[in-house]
Amino acid sequence: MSETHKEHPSPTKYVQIAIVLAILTAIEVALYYTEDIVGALAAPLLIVLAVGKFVIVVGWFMHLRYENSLINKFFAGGMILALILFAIVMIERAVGNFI
Amino acid sequence: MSDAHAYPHEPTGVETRKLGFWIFLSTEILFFGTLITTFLIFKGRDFPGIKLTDVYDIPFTSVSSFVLLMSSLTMVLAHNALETNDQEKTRVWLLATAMLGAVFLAGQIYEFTEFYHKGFELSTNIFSSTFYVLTGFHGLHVFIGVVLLLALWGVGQRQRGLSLNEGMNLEFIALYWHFVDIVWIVLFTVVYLI
Amino acid sequence: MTKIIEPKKQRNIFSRPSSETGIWSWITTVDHKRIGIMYGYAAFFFLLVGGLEALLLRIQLSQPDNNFLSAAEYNAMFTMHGTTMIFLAIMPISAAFFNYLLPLQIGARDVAFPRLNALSFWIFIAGGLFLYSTFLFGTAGAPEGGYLDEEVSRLASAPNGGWFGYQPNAGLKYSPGTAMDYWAIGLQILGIASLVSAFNFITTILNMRTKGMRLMRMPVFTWMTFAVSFLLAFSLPIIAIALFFVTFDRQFGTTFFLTEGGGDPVLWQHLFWLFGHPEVYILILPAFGIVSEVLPTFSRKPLFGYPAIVFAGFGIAFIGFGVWAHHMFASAISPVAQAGFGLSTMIIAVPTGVKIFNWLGTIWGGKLTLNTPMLFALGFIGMFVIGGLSGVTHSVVPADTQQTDTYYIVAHFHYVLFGGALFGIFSGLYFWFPKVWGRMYNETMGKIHFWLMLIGFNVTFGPMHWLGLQGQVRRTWVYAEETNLGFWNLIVTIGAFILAVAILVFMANWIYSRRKGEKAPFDPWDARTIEWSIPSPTPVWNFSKAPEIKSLDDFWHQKYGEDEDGRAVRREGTDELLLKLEEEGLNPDEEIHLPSPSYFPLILAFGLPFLGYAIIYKSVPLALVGVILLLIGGFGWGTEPLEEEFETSEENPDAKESSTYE
Amino acid sequence: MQIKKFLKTRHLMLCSFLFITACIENAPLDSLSPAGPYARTIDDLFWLTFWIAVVIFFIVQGALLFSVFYFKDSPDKPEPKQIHGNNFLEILWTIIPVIILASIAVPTVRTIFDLAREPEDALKIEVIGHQWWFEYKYPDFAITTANVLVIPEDTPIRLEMWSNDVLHNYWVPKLNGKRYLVPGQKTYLNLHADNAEEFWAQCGEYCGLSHSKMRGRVLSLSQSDFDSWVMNQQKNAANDLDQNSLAYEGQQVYLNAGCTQCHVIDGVWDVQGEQIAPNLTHFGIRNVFAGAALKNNPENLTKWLANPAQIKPGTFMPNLELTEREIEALIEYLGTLK
Ligand code: HEA
Ligand code: HEA
Ligand code: HEC
Ligand code: CUA
Ligand SMILES: [Cu+2]
Repeated sequence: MSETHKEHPSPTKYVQIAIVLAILTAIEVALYYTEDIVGALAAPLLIVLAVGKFVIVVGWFMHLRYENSLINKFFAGGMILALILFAIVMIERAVGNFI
Repeated sequence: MSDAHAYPHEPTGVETRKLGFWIFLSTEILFFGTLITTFLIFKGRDFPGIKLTDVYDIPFTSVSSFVLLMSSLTMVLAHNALETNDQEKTRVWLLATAMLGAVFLAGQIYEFTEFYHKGFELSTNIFSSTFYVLTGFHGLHVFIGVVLLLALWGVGQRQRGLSLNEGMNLEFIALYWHFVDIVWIVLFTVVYLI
Repeated sequence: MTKIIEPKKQRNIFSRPSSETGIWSWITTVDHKRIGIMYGYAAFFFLLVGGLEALLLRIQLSQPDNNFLSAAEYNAMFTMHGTTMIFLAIMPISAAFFNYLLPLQIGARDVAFPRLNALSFWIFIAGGLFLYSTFLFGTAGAPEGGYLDEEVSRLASAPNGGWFGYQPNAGLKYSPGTAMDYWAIGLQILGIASLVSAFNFITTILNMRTKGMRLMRMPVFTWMTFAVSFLLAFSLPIIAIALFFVTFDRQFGTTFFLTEGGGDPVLWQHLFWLFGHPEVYILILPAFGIVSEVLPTFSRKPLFGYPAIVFAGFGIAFIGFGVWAHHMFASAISPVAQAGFGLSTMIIAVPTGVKIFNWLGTIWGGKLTLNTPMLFALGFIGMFVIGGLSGVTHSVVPADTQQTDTYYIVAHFHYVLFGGALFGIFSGLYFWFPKVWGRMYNETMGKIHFWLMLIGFNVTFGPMHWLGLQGQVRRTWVYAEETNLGFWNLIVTIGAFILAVAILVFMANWIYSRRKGEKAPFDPWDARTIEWSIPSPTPVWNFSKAPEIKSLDDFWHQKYGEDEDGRAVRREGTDELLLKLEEEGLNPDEEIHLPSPSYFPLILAFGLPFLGYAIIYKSVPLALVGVILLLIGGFGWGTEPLEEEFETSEENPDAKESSTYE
Repeated sequence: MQIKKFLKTRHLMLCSFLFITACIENAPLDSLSPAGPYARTIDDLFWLTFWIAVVIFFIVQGALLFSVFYFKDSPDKPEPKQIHGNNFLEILWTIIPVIILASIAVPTVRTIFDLAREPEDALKIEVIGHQWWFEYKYPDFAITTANVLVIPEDTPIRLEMWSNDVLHNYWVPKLNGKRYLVPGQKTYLNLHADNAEEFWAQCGEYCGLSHSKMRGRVLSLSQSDFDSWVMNQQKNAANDLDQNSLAYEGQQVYLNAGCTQCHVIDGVWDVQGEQIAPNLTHFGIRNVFAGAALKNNPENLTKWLANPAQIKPGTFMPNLELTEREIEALIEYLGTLK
């Protein structure tokens, strides 16, 4: 079948991406230890970093960037659906039957 | 897909097996989503007894997270090598990936036993239960991944070598492996860091 | 008679199965049609079993304070009835239709992954047998510290927590013994089967369509298969994890859903219904698809508002994910959540209404042939609307707090499940009977079946509305004489037996017509979709030549044009066209490669129940057996080429001839 | 108001039709004969939806039957016009249902919040679900009782509910809808009875073997009757029985046969630890027992004491192998617990 996706990056590019990932991880761990200093910002920052790593791996290593939009739709669809449903469940369980 | 029979199709431009595999991965999101949701719901609650923060060892887990992250690199390099049909390199990177995965698993097993000895057991409290089921489910995925990688490596030893066009091939295992890695990216943050 | 090229003999751990007839050819088959047929028979068998359980329930309830069944038996019976009907009867019957028809409707030679298809069938069988083995090996009893007057009979040694297994009642403390473990693990296995088939159907629909079969030219049944597959793919993982938790709670002392250890019983309700509500649309959408094929055919008109029906189907599937908490209106949820879910539930009525009105638009002004499939399709509309409207009365939250857990709910869901899903399924069974068997069913018996069923159905489930509003609570083994519910309960029981007779008529018709029915022409209904453009029974290779699709309802447009009034006129040369199609269909002029049969799906599938037993009985040997079966299956599968390699005829001059199967 | 009246007459007609074919008497769990404001709002809402549904029902079934008879095939019928759809109609039958639903949605949402609000000056009562009976506590009066919930007429009641074991579901059809009793979490339900009357209650949620026999009664009394009931409940059970009476013998059986492990009789015996059985202090004035599965009379009590599990499979009350004489004495004693 016809593979219509664009050229994949080169090994050097991959190594560079990995280095970025490693740095992000280092920042995460650093954030954890400096939580007292960073304060309430730590949790959101950690989430942002995790999302960043997530996107990098999915986009480059899994080649989703280079993939047919159909696949993108499925994956994003699954993500969004899961996020919405589970957010509702979590909120509902957190407030109990009081609101 | 081999073009043994040229049965005409309405093309979507995506290879059939790859499509199926991505759909599988989309549903995996729901699997882990349910687990993470449960974990978060209970994380916010009061529960008696020992907590994860009493037993865990962030430097250790950071290192093993790093190992798993790097295995994604070796995986993608293996994939890249096969795209240029460099069998030798492919096998090396495959084996490296499997080894890194195994190191991660070993780390997790070590960590679990440590926790157990410190009294953080499966049924100690609701938090420990969710912790073990969540990370254990991920560990199972890693384990399956390692088995698949080794199997693939074994197949690669055969004369014909590996190919991107047939069989349960490297591309899918690579996708699977990266997926397992991104799940850990989320888990590491959600379970350990926050 | 035609030539089929033998696949190249592979060297493997097992020699590849090669028989083309007889039992082994069925067991190792990867042909979507045979798998569909097997799915159908197995599911129908479970329908009978579930119906038998319903009859026992009804006998017990035929009079107040009856003692026909013990409480333990009654509870096991309704749990198994609900579980069987939903997971072992309606879902797999729908899968039977998907399997058989999907490739035919999109002009494909098979599904995308034939062996995966066989796998999902065998996992379904393995799961069903596993669940039902509870009657042999399972145990159940009084809650910890409670007393029973008599021993628990075999009949009562089955899961007894209700089909949604609410926690903590279904936990180990309140449901001791192994029966509920059979339930949790059994559903887990069945879930895998459906999940696998969902991946398969989605990819099949996306990638195996024949030339010109654009998405908006696909038959509605195919569309509904597509929607159902998405529902399955995104809802089953949730229940799978929830069942994991249950198994852990019961086997390994965790407390996910048990308050004692800080768990949350309401979380189970959320997780179950997050799956459970999409599940009910999984049950109904195939029937929507079937009637969308039957109505236009017998009205001799195109489907009214095809795009509207398609989008409405996806609308239902999508909104269906956002209404789950309407099963929890009386549970511990907040008024805000009640209001939100009440509204989202009401919204579902809109796309469903669009479908109903479009079907009415289809028959309006048509030329209706009132034969059995058509009668069932029309009955479907009538009965489903009743169930749907009672559903809307549930969505009115305060009213639902009166109705919930009463027979009013039981009435609602039987109207949508039986009057909806099952009527649709019967319609489809008659409609495609000639295509599958090459013979016609008996029309008179079919009509008798329909009328008996319509009457029996309403006598059975109609009064349940009233019973529920009069206060009969569901899942009650006995009710008090003073509640004055005896009379209508007796009527309901009588209705259930009328239904049993109707089903016997159906079976008689089936068995008789299968053997002795008239030979069916390949297009007996003057139908619209391309599965009717090939011979009946369908040849193994489906299409001799990939058809090229030029429009929606392509086959019809090959046969008919329109005059200036917009009325259908048969094209000249249609008769010759049909003759040619039949001739071509039977004698493909090219060599056809079909995927070869395989043992491995079967082996892989039967590893799972062993793992299940291993968990229940904490037995390492059983676990080993399971793992070994999985490994053999998996490894064999992996080394057996995914896509068959064929030798060309030059290399294999004495290619064997084979014919279609019976 | 006009419309409401009209609806009510139709309701009556429908009911009478169905009653004639069934029984003339009313069903005690009937959810369609509200006896208090909460149940009445629900009832109004239900009939509103019901009649809308009936209209839609007739439209759809009418169109269906009409088509079947009118468009049925007959030999000389020409081929039909090939109509593929009509956008105007599509929009129409999307919009109209939306409007209809909106008209149901508004009162629905309003009623949800009305019903959830805690009424002012409500009498607070705690309801605790047990497998398979309901326990009631009146925190204001320090009363504990079971099976029969006694309330003053024409007074709003606020129930605070939870469960001791599995999920239960508290339902007094004539007073309000259902509400779950959940272990480890509280739920609330309002009741309000117009008149002094006895109502039936039933556990709605499947809760194990004897779910069907988990019933109850709600007794609404005039304010003065209620006050004297409260006074009586606050008293301990008499402990000065005539030593020669059968009742005294019964008390001795009670104290020695093992009943004291579980049951409390205020002034006679208290149970340490968790209370898992109904408080029997004023057993004699309750007209039903064992989760209202049985009427309180000697015959039924004999059956119960001889073998509780036969009446209620799975029950936590053991068969204490009592002799006939002991049972007789116990019944006599239980009868004195007024
Ligand atoms: C095939 C399965 C199926 C289908 C299709 C439906 C369809 C619907 N169901 Fe049902 N339902 C079940 C199967 C199904 N249900 C089952 C099995 C249960 C019980 C589970 C258990 O407890 O064991 C249940 C329970 C259930 C409940 C929970 C009740 C309770 O336990 O308290 C509710 C509550 O809102 C509900 C609502 C609805 C609604 C609003 C629809 C709607 O989709 C219906 C829409 C259809 C119409 C409305 C008719 C056609 C429309 C028109 C003609 C347009 C005009 C109409 C209007 C403007 C109103 N259902
Ligand atoms: C698609 C699903 C489906 C179908 C088709 C049915 C069909 C029937 N159901 Fe169903 N029912 C459910 C799904 C279904 N049910 C569910 C989900 C529940 C909830 C369970 C729970 O609460 O957990 C339920 C609960 C339920 C109850 C409530 C039990 C309770 O709450 O206490 C009752 C009571 O009357 C009932 C009755 C019936 C009857 C009489 C039929 C009849 O239509 C059956 C007709 C079929 C037959 C009569 C079979 C014919 C058999 C023969 C002819 C014998 C021949 C046999 C051999 C040759 C082997 N069902
Ligand atoms: C192990 C605990 C236990 C013991 C011992 C026990 N009971 Fe009970 N009893 C119960 C429970 C639990 C119930 C509630 C059962 C139900 O309704 O499902 C009950 C109910 C009753 C009731 C009905 C009360 C009501 O208002 O519904 C009576 C009367 C009764 N017991 C009398 C006795 C007598 C007399 C004895 C001793 C001979 C006794 N019980 C011993 C646990 C016990
Ligand atoms: Cu308590 Cu049912
Ligand atoms: Cu639902």
